[in-house]
Amino acid sequence: MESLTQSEQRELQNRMEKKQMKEFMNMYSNLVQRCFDDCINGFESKSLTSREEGCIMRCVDKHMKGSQRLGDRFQEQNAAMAQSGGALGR
Amino acid sequence: MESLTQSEQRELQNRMEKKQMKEFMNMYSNLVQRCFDDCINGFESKSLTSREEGCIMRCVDKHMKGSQRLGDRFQEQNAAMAQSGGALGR
Amino acid sequence: MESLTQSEQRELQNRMEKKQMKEFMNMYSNLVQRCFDDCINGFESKSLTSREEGCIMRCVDKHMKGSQRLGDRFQEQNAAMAQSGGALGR
Amino acid sequence: MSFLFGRQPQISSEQKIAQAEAEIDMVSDMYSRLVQSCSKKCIDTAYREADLNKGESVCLDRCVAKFFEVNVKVSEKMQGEAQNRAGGGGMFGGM
Amino acid sequence: MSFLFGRQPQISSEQKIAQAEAEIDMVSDMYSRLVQSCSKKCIDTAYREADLNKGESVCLDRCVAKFFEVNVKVSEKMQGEAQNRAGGGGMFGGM
Amino acid sequence: MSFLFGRQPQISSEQKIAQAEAEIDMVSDMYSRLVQSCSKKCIDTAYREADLNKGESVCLDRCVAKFFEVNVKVSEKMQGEAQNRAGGGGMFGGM
Repeated sequence: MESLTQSEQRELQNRMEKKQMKEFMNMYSNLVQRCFDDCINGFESKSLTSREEGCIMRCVDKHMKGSQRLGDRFQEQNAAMAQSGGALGR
Repeated sequence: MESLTQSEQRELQNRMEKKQMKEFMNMYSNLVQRCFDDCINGFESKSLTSREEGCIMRCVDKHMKGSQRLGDRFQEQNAAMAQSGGALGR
Repeated sequence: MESLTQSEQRELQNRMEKKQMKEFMNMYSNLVQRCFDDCINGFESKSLTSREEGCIMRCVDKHMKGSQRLGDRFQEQNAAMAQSGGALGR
Repeated sequence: MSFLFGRQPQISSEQKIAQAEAEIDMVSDMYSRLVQSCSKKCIDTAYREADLNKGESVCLDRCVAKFFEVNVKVSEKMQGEAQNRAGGGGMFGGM
Repeated sequence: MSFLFGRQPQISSEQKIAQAEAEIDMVSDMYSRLVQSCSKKCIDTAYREADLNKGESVCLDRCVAKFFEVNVKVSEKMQGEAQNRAGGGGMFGGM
Repeated sequence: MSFLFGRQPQISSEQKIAQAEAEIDMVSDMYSRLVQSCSKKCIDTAYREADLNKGESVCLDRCVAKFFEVNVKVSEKMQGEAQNRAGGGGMFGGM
């Protein structure tokens, strides 16, 4: 990142906070849609079967753990790259 | 929704109107893309065949009716949820 | 496009320039994701195989040429339509 | 999804409007995902007729009900986990 | 798609700019969807060579022509339906 | 991806902030695409268990490494081509 003055950093911080809420909401909606798409395949009734409900719960769990893991690895890689002078996060 | 004053509601209304145009345009583009993807599969000529044209017309019709139906159900469910105190639209 | 005064055109120009950077970045990310999805299918190691690397290079090349071609055709069609008074770009 | 929109006692007018806006955006986003998912699951892409047939109509209705139910389940689950962590941010791997 | 952008007799400068912006956004969105759809339909994902081969090139050209034609058909159809309803909003299930 | 963010010697404070913002947006966009692609490639959609199993975990780790490597390759390639054209705009078919 370009060297920013303190007041510039504060302004940037402000803008980022507005985006974080949006990004979290997007992650949430993604999770709902993905687990719905993967787990719900029958429409013989309008209620979830217990099999579907179990699938949804495991799907949410698994994807949250997956995102956590991907986020950790992403940050490590990004930090490593920044040190070696390279691309992405800088 | 949090209780807003009248002037706050007017401001919110304003912002929503700008989004509605955008959302409509997005719905429209989605419809074009979806029907194109589902109906057009041969590229022996650069004009639509009559079979493809018929498919496009029925596709548009069907998806508009589908959206109408989904929208009605969505609003019913959302209203029911709001009454029972729950999630989503509030 | 509606007839705009010079100062209105300048303002429009300004807004467009901000979007162009965004659109370019989006094109770039799309390219990375598409070629990754199409070329990378094994995870026996954490490095690209030479086969995968070749695929990525050809994929980027091909899609850039494809976009170029699609962009040219798009503009021709759009110009032709504008002349015949019709839709899209006007 | 009230866990997403916790109410603070004292917020400015602009913040109140922005929060209401965010909630509407969220519902609107959910709706467009529902249209996407349910159309895909219920509408036959052969498009043999212009009207929704009986099977498609019933499927769409049930699909909406199930989508809401899934949303509630996921929301409850996330709320539970958020409470377990007691206010810590960074539910996802973050950025 | 002029039905999307009906001209009012008296609009402010800001509105005129916003309208022009919306039209450009629409064309730009259409273009990126066209790239998506036509690349998928025409480009072989084996990527055996870096150049577009003859078949891919011809396919892309025709794909653009067909995409435009579909867009015109859909636009005309929607315009027709909009007139039938005579100015009522809420073409879609709404939100 | 420094080719996307060439540094100009004299830019205003607003421009500096906007540039930093654009870089963060870019990284954030890349991250969400990585989540999408790697989840799809590595996570079994049968969801037989709630935990990531060994195979999935290893796959996710390697997937991140490969995604970064692909990003670097594509970035280098585009940078090379941009230099060949020496500053001409319109890398893509344009709009």
